Amino acid sequence: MMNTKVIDLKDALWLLLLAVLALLPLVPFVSGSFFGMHVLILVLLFASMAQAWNIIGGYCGQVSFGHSVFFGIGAYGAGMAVVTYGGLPWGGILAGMVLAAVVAVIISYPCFKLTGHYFAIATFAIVEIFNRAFLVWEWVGGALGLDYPVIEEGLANLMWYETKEGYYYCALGLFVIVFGIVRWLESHRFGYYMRAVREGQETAESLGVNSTAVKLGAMAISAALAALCGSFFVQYNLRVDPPMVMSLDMSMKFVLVTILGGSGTLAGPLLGAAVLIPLQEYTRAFWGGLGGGVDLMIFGVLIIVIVIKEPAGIIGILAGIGKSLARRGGTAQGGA
Amino acid sequence: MALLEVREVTKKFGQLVANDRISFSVEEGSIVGLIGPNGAGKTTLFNCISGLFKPEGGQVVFDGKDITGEPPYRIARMGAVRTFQVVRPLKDMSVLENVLVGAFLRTSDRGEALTRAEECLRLCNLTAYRDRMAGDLPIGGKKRLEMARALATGPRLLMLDEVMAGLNTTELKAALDVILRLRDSGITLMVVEHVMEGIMPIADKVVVLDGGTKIAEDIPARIVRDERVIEAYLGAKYGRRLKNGTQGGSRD
Amino acid sequence: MSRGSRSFVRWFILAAALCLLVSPLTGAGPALAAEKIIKIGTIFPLTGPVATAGQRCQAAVQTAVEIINNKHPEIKVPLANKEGLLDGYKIVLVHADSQGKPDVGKAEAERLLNQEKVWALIGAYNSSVSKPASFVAERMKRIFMCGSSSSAALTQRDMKYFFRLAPTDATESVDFVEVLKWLNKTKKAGIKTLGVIYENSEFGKHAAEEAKKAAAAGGFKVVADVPFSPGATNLNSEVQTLKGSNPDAVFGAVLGADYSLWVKTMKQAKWLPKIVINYCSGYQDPVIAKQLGPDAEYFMGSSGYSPQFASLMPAVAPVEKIFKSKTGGVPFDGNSIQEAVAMLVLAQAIEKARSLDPDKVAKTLMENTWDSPLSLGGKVKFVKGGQNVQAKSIITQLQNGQYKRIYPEKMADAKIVFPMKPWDKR
Amino acid sequence: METFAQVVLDGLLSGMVYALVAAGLCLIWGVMDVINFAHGEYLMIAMYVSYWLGFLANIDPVVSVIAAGVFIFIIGALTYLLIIRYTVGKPPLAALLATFGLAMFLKNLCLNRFSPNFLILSDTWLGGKTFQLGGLIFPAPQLAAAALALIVVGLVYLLINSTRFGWAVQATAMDREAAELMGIDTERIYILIFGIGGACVGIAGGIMPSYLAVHPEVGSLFGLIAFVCVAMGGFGSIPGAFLAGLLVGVAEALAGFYIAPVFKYIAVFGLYLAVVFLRPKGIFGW
Repeated sequence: MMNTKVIDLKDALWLLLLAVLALLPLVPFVSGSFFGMHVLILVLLFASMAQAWNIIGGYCGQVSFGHSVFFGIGAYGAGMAVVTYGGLPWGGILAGMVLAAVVAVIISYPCFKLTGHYFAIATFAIVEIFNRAFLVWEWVGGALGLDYPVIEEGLANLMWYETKEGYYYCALGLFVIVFGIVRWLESHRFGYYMRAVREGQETAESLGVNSTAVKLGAMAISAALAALCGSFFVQYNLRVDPPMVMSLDMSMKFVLVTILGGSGTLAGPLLGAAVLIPLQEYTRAFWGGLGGGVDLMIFGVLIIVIVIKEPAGIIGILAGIGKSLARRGGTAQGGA
Repeated sequence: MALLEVREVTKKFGQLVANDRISFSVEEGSIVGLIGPNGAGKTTLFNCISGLFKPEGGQVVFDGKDITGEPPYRIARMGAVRTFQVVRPLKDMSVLENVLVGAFLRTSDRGEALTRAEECLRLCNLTAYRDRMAGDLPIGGKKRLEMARALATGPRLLMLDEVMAGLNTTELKAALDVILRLRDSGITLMVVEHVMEGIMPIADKVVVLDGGTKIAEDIPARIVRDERVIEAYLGAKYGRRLKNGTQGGSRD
Repeated sequence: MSRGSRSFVRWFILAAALCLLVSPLTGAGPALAAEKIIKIGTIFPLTGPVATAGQRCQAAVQTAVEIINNKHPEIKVPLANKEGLLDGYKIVLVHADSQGKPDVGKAEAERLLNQEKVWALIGAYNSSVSKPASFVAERMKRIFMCGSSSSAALTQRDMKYFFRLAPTDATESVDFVEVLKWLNKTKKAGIKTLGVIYENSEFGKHAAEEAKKAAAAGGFKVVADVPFSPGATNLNSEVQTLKGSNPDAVFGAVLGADYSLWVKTMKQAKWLPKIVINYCSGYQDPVIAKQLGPDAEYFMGSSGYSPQFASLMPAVAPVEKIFKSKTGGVPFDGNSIQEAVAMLVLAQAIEKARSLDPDKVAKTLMENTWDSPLSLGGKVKFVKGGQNVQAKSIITQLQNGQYKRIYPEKMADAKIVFPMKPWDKR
Repeated sequence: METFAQVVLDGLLSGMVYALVAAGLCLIWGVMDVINFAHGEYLMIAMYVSYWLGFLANIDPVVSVIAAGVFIFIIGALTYLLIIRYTVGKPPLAALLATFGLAMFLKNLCLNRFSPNFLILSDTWLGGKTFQLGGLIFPAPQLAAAALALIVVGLVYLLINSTRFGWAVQATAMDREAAELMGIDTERIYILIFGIGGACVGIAGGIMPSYLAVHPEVGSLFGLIAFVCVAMGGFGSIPGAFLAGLLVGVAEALAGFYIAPVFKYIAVFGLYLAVVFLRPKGIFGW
């Protein structure tokens, strides 16, 4: 009865948010603040990364700590297209996405036989293997990494030196693509199948769901989108080496942002990124220079607090506040 | 022609033989009861048919095709769908969404699936719970959800695993009604029950398992008199006493 | 109570999130330009695996700034004897932590330049961080002073605003090979084969490549090429591999904790080559050398500075005193002192250019030869690309816990112990 | 041939150390189904304890292991009381993520308090000493660590398998509610298990300053390898973790010597994948 209407309202809110985000750089005190733009770009990038992870980790329930591998493959795709072959990044981005999806399917197939912590640790191991293999693989630049040459800036080369607006709109485009895909998946058969597999694999199978195919499909989409984010990351930083992109640290960020925001929900990754990334950047800006690791200590404690106090993530906090407001409103009315 | 044929199916767990060369058939459009005391191997057999277990020997033939060892989802897609004795709701999804998962088997269109799901909810008296989280349903609701979900896949053979256990008389009657209605709409049913009362009035045929072997296969009326069945259910001593009792006539 | 505390946490987190979200929008506002200050940004790895080196580099820059801003008649370094620059300008440092990560270093460079409005940057220790960070500065036409990053590639980029003080691994490698030739000639050392052990990172890899190039040019055969993963739990197979091919000489690019593990593992394996020469690395760290004690003896390495150079560089001692007060007594090493030099030379250039126009200062930096009592050669001279061609290092050997100068001969204060004393004869 | 034997010996010895580090993790995992991401940081803190005792009070690491064990026992128990307790009943990842935050906190706390300097104890009893047997060289610190590994792993195994406390632990591990019905104070069991798990790694960390430099990052890789050992050995199986530790050590040594040193850890992690792909629950898993 209400179903379609509710979705419309939700989507309208999303569109409104996007419109605000799209207009943000036009406001002078935002575009004037270079660092502010940087933080906004990172928020959009990490929201997209988390959302990509959310497909397999949140909706499909397979908690992978291996996404930095796909992220890295995407980064190397773009990086090698520009640095090694001296071309435009676009072909590399596409190749990176396809390759990431293929690699994801190949390594996930045996991994999906593992459950719980065995799966998690297997994905740790895969990250370490890729990290170390890329460090010695001369073709991809090995430990030296790839440094971008100075070339013409602009959309064709997907890089800008002096301004952040170009990157910002690209990040926004990335965000729209990734969130759009997840939004579409969520309301279609595949989305329901993913959640069914998460909630009960045998049950889903009994209803005709090929759970292996669903998981592999979700992993492939997730990996391809992670690779897309990776290629943006390398275009943004103009350098790539294995510790930058293929590390457990990077993998943990995929998971943390999603889980702290609220996994398995469309808004969770954005919320997570909108809180964690500014926190990370600003604590570093305020305290990082002292050299005491104070920023990272605060960050660590914050993770602990959120995880044990609010397992549903920030979206849970918002829902709680909404509820308590409603309750308060209710009692107020009752009193009157 | 039989819709489902079970031929000499054998399933072992280590030394334990859970199903020993069991054979029977389920005719199209009929209701077949599969009964037996606890540990008789009913659910194991169910799992063998629905693909959850791979039997060590024998064959399962559905609609003329050998489906032994096929994965569960493929068997479900062919039209043989089962429910679980221990209910398995997809907890963090709403009741409607649970049923939608089933409904998506025959269509990828959301609107069509929605219509079908609503229909199944209505059939199983779940419309009121539609937007509740499946994990929050009372146990009776969860049992009905199992059925609604299976039904939404548009099965030809619906295999129900103890859906009537624990229901009170009114609920039982409603459940039986639903089953009969399903049969009338052309669905073949295979119903596993631990208690006989539920299934006897509506079954066309009853298969009785005990200790992993089939001990009887007949129409309900004859099954209730079958000595081996009575023995299996009440134990050898009671079975003998019961037999003596009937022979002795007016002893008490 | 639990509900109360829970909802408090909720509100707290939400409020914090809102503050942080809003703060980039409002921005820091225009910097107050009332006082006569020159803001200089530093970027070093203050946390993470190479934090030790990063924190010492940061302290070195602070030391230099203290000398520049205040009157220190006891210090014989340009600008020490007056307060500030350009008639009253003082330098204010803004520090940033790169965590040793290129992406973080780049973002911090942008933040310092755009948000903190620093006038120039100093950093970034890791070559892999210096690259993108200096690139940001170059595009914004800001000067980037690089003290200690050693990758030769940095100064092959033709940048206009980039200046590097330290010798590159390329020149160091050539020096090392010279030492081997010198030994062959003067001591009939008979060194023919070479092993290279290096951490598999940008730093180690570069050093090893230059080493192999130099070895080939010098007619030495590289028989063992041993990269390893930094932060290893043990170095057994690395040492076994070296032992297995038994080279006459070993060049090492091994940092920090790995260096002490490497030395100890060689001792356990009862193996030593005739000679070991290290790139600026764990060998140079006076703390590690002290803690390793006798085990560290007879290893060699190149160094732009060590406390035993005092007789060559008398100006260092009073500066080092300030530095030690910031590091809890740790003296300068070859890396950190270069960062102090970077700061001092930059200040001298500002003074000489009489201007805060980065173009003018960069031009001045490039055109002049600078007095630098803290540098081994006493001079600093940049050439196209920003390399300091006066960068010198001395090959030292640890003898009795002292870094003794061995090569070049005219700067030597001790004779080389060659070959290294085997473990069982110590 | 002699080289081969030496390489295998080195591998076995470092494998014993891995086993010792992994034993504590294994115990915690087996009983509580929690992966403690801060395990490597426990190791690091234990090394600091041992280092400072050696530096300030001139106590040798061989003695300090006891203090380090006790200290990390307390830290472990505190971790349970302050963090893990609140993750029970939450998604399985909660504990892992919370301990990730803890690891980050501890690492940077040590950086803040003790500076990032590499700290090395000179003149320890064992440091640099070796025994020679046949052509083989046995380094004393690793030998001591291996002996400790055997003792500690043996004791823990006995504790779990043949004491009343162990029986209660096993009951708790199998079914917490049932154990409580039997009158077992499972909360206490959890605290003690976290403490004992911590003590194991504390002892490992206590001996290590004999041959390893101490710094805030030292634990990370050990922690990761401990995860691999535990998962390779199989859910909560202490003999499994021990065997896996040895396998990891030997694989690392062989790959490092016969392929290339940079392939050491690739071989370790590859071995783990190979094992779990063949036996998804690990060597001794069920």
